[in-house]
Amino acid sequence: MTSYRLPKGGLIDRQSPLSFRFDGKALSGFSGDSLASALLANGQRLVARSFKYHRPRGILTAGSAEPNALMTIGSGGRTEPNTRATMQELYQGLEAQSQNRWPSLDLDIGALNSLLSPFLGAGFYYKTFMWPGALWEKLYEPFIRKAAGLGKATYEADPDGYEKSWAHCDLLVIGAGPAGLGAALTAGRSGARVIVVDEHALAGGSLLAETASIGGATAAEFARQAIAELESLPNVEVLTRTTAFGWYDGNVFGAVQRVQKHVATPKDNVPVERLWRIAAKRALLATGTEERPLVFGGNDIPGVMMAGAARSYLNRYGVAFGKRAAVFTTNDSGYALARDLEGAGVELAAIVDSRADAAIAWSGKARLVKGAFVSDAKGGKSLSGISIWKDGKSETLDVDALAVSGGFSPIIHLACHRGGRPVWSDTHSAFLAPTKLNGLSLAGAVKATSGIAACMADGAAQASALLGELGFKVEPATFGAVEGDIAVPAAKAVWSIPGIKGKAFVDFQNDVHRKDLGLAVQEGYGHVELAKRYTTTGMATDQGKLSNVNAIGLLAEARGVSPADVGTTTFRPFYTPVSFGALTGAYHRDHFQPVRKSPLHDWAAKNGAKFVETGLWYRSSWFPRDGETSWRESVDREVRNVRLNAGLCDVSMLGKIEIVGADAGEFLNRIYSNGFAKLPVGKARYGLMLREDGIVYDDGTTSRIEENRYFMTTTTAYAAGVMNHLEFCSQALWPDLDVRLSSVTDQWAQMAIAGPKSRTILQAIVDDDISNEAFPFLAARDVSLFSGQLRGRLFRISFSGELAYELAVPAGYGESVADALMDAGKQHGICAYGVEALSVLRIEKGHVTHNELNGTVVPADLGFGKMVSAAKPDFIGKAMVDREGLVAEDRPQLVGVVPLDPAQAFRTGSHILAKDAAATLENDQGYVTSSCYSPHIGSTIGLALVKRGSQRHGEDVMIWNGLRNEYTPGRLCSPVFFDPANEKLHV
Amino acid sequence: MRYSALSVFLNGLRGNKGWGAAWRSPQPKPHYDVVIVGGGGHGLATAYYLAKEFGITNVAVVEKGYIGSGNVGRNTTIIRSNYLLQGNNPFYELSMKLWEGLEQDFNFNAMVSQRGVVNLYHSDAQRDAYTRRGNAMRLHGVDADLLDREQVRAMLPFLDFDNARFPIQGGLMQKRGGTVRHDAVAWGYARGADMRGVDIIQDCEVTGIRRENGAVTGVETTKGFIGCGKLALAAAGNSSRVAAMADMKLPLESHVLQAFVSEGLKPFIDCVVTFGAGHFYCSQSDKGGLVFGGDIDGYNSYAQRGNLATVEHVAEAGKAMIPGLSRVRVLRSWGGIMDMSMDGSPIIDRTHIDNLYLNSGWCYGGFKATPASGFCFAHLIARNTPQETATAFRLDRFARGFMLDEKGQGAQPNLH
Amino acid sequence: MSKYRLIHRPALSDKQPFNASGIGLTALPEGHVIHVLAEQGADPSAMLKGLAEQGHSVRYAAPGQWYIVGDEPLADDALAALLTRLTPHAEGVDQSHGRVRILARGPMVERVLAKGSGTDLALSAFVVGRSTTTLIGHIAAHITRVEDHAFEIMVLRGFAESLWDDLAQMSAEFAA
Amino acid sequence: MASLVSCPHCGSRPKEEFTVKGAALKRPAPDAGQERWMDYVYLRDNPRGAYEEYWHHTSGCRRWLVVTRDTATHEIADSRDAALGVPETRA
Repeated sequence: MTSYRLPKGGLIDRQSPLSFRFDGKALSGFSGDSLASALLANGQRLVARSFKYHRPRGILTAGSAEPNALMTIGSGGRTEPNTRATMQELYQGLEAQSQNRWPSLDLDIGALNSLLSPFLGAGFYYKTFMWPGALWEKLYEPFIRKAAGLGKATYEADPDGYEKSWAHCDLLVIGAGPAGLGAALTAGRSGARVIVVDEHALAGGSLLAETASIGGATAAEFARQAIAELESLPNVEVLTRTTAFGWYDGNVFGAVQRVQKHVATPKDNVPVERLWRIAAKRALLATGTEERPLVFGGNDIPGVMMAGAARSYLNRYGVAFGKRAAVFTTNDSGYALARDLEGAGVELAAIVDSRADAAIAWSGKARLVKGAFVSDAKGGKSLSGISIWKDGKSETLDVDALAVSGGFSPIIHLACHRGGRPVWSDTHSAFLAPTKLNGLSLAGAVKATSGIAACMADGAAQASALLGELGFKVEPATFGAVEGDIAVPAAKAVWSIPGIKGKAFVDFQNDVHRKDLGLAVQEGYGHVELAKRYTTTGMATDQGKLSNVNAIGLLAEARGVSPADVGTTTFRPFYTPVSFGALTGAYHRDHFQPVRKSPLHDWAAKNGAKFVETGLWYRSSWFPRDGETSWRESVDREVRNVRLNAGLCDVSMLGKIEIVGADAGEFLNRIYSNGFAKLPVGKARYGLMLREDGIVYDDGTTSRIEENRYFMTTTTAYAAGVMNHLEFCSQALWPDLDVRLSSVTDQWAQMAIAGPKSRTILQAIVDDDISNEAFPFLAARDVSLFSGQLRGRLFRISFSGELAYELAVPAGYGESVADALMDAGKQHGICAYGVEALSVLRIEKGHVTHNELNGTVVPADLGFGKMVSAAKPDFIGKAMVDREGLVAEDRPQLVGVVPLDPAQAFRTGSHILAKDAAATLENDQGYVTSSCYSPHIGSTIGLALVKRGSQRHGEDVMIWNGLRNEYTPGRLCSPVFFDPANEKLHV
Repeated sequence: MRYSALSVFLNGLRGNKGWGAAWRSPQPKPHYDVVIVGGGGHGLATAYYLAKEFGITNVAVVEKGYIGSGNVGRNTTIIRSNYLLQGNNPFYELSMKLWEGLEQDFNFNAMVSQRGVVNLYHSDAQRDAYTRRGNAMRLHGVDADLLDREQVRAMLPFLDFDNARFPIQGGLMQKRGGTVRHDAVAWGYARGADMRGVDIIQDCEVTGIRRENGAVTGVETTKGFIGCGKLALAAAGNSSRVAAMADMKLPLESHVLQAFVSEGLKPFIDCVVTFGAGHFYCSQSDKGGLVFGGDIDGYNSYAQRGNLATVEHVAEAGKAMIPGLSRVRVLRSWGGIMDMSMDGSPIIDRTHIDNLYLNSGWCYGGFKATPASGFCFAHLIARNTPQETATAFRLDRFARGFMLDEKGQGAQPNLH
Repeated sequence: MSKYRLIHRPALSDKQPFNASGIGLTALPEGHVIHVLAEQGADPSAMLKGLAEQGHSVRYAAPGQWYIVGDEPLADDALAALLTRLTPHAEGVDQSHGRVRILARGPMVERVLAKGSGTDLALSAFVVGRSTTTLIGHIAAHITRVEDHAFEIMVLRGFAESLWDDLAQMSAEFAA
Repeated sequence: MASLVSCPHCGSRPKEEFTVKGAALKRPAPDAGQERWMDYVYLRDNPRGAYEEYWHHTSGCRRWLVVTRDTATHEIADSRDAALGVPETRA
């Protein structure tokens, strides 16, 4: 393999050779190379296979629009499919693999598809593979899926870190080419907060591929100095390797910085990628242009390259894209390449200019053919020659490299992300950005300005104007004279090229060719959006950066209209694809969501708790003891022990809200459906909160601690929602009420102490008298603990149906207090119990939770009809709770359910059927909302919502779990299985 | 021309010059028996079934853009019938059955792929809710399987079973669920309707609804007045705006739902999986892109685009579910405008205005409902009585208190 | 149970201070945090100013709301006295155990916090003494700029460890 | 602008600090009648254009706001504390 590296030139460090592998082959390049430039330097022209026909493909561009040269980089958890070789910086030891070929890139069986191409035209699959229907999933689809796709992703977890960051600035400059640098220097010198992003490793944009000079320095040197100045300014941040991928509402830009994608071994305390959200007061789009390919036969053969890319490889990387080249251009830019190629000593056979009247002077050696077209390129895996068509005659020319320029499409992507539509310009043969962009301006080539000096000046002027809007006074920066630049005046686009024989590709990656677009129009899919969807043009990983405008031009010709009438498909984020890793940042694996820890977490842990995720909390689920072999065994023991002796359960996760203010009582009266106006100080009351539609929202107890101070508890699940709701009611609905709210969930460690011996145990640490007389059921007061060492809040409330209390103590002392209670309770047989036992105890007592309060029940469904106050003039939910459907006869109502055979268990989620009814939807009577094994009853018991349930106690039913084929004959009963007379509560 | 392997072969031999237009581009006639507003999946399906099943062919579908430019062309292509409530479940199962025979029925390969849908659960409460739902499905003869952790692991070993913040406990699977090539659904219905005489009129925006003596007599459009016997609105996303032309206010809000596709990959994930501990669901298109989505952005919107916070939220959930996604790149995001109804269920009903029929409120479940929605709406238009599986989708259910609230979120449409 | 020795267990007792050239993280002593809630329309500014002059740190929380914070725990009587001083303009709610404070200090502190918060924390936009509540990653926290390069971060106790871990992660690159 | 919401108390903040509730409507009097309540709870103007809606600065000052936002462009024209009230809804 011959080297294409030129003996000198380029911005590479020839003192730093790097070795790398492509498909296992050892190759070498230099520091400063992209993977693409290194491959080209090594003469590796065939780098990929296309999607559908598996055609040999080479490197087409030198940037992020690359449709062909996609490779898989890395291995293991760092495997990265579909990486653009043009954007990947070379590093020592880089491993790249080609994709979508079998058995090898060179010999790819899939290329046989090319032979079938007459039958594989656009949308062919919509017309066949339909018979027999069952074969789609079994035969056709697996085959198609296997053949489709590009690289292979890994299932392994990524070992590297990611993070996100916000940034704020007065001016964001996107793109550090001539216009961007002009703007950044102007803005930087003003003292404004400036951020400059550029997607390449080296800022400078097109200047890096230039041979022109600016103020006597090479363009690249000018860029280097400009960046050095910007980096020295404290008010400027330059982010290279950073792609602004989206423009969002509020002038927020999404950008991704490839922090360590260019190193062999990333440092583990630094992310490999960082996602930026940049809130910019003003932004300037200086993204330049994308050069358009030309649609001629064989335009995809390796060796055909965009002219600007060829120039970039030549001048920036010191690599010749061929040994004997030709240039095919529709505009003056091809001449800059031609001049540079000859200057670098690369043989240039011809310049083919589509314009018969091209005015540019050419003084080089190469032959200039005006008014001509390259109609076909020839060769298989590498270009061998071209056909030049002129005035109906064809000649062939042997070349191994062809540079093409079909004009320029401004990179207006971001400017269109917020709904603006591009505007076709006949003058520029291009779509320009929408106007009236709020907060975003454009500068330089992206708005069809041509020439280095003009772009720099435009950038400077735009920056000055934008900062002027923000009150900064700054003159546009000025720059030294530019010499040797070839400005490119607008030229007429060429869509259809005459004389084509081979396949002429529009979308390279998706193998959409000229005729596919014609077929789309013929079949009625001529609308640009339909053509895209039908042919897949523009849907590849480059999102049509190279193909879309050509597709539109060809559609326009086929339909006989202007590209303006065809319009574009919608530009949407992302400008270039963004990894899940970057979008995820550090919030992955067990850091996906934060952990919320109870103040009694460590207490539970040292008592052997098994934990369960409950929202963001970890709750203690049960506390296994030595010798217990199943969770059920532990839970049964805990339940029995609570009913026999006492138990302590962490209930700190309940939402707790302190409500103060002169109108707090009135407020509560409007929040709850039941009355709260007469709640005395020192008492707790169970309350039911409805939504405005009359459905039960949440429940809990609220205690009156002082005259105008209440302490509300909510369920764990709805704690945050209830707080938001209360704030809504107090701020938006009734701002006239004096109500002030403070969430005290985290202030208190709260423990339930339940069981017949709970009072005795508590009295050991509580200084106040808590006898039944002094502290009756529903008493709620601040108490003194440990001989005055601590204040706590004690509530005599019971979820279990036993004599029970909830004690709240300042969180930092929670563990110590729980230890003291366990210690004091030891002689009385206290045990720690978890939410599983808590759940059994409450089901036995028929208490509801969000299993029952599932967002579809009204109070009456739960037997709480009396808790809907008729007397109160207003409360949330009052107006809607009486609607026909909410008071209907056959509404599901809360019942208990037991198996007829105590040895038979059933599960939550089972449905209730009438005794001998078939399992059909029509016969569905309801469903089990909660179930458990009840040590008290000696069988599984359940709560259920059953049609007319309250009238059906005693009815035999079938408890049906079709998912497990379980049929459990059962009986409906009262939902209260334990102490229906509530005697235990009052002892 | 009938599509078949043979026709593909024969046309291929002739350079594909013989294919005709899939549908005509007619100018509107002055009057139709039925005018359907909205050339999306539901509108086109309605036209197709009106013509095919109910013999009503003097029908126009008017579409303000190109056909399929609404949500049928911007969703995550999932079909399933795993619904809980009696008012919903038979309807979605009807839809599933129609999907199962659709391609042969309308002679267009929409790539209906019953590759299975798995909803993961991560807690006992979720398992219990899926048990209830799976049983409700089974009661109606819908396939449902409750998988435990090991069964899910055997199927989808690449999910995070080792380091997850919310460990996967199992999943509810509907094997008959899957995906469909979404655009092809619009095209197949359009072609099928057109073949039966329906006029599909693109680039024709409705600007007003004309009424005489209270009854609808036609629509003003950018292509002039079009008279009709019955006017059928199937403009989900914009239902409120169209209904406002008849002075109706609906129990709907329009919200944006984003969806995403990754770069093309070799087969990575075979079924549809939904995460139970965050907003993420994912499948892989036949072309190789991972198609995924999450929750709506949460605010009323008519802009077909969303914001980055939601994108990140979805990606976080995605990587939490499948750690291997980390280095997979997301190619494109887009947004669809959803008719979010006040209880999360749709409306297929007559209105209090004579000759005006309403199909709306699909939230983000409209794609899977396309065939049944079209069928039931056609039934309603043709017979003036609701099809038996769609009797609960009444407009007055809110006033009367018969909400169809699968999630129990109440009148808070951004939570459905 | 007079002899029982109550032990106070700080939420971040397991976390070692994070010290690096660019940023340091320190768990502040769990002293006192009083949530002050003013009556609507009342202007307690004079009272708050008085408290500040007596050495209390007063942090703005929200319209009509402040936090009074300090490193020393308040005994019951001192707390009662303080709460009384707030009246009649305002009520106080003791959050001394419900909120945990972390001090983040160092030249990179803005950069670290920007990894979590969308609030513009540039010194010019967020001056010393200013407070706000903002999301840091997925966790809401109340932040106060206490010096040019130092922020006090106050968070719900239950999230304190998680937030600490997040902050340590965000700081990691400045540790080298 | 729904990537940043400007809070009258805290300034410009990312959307994720907020919870959006939807249309800012005046709550009817308790005896306003079923139709009025139906309108309040279920029916929405749902306009394309300017819209008044409730946002809660949940991870900030925890105030409820009335935000005037355009549903087509997402531009926010105004935001104010909800305690200042909302206009009477159209019947």
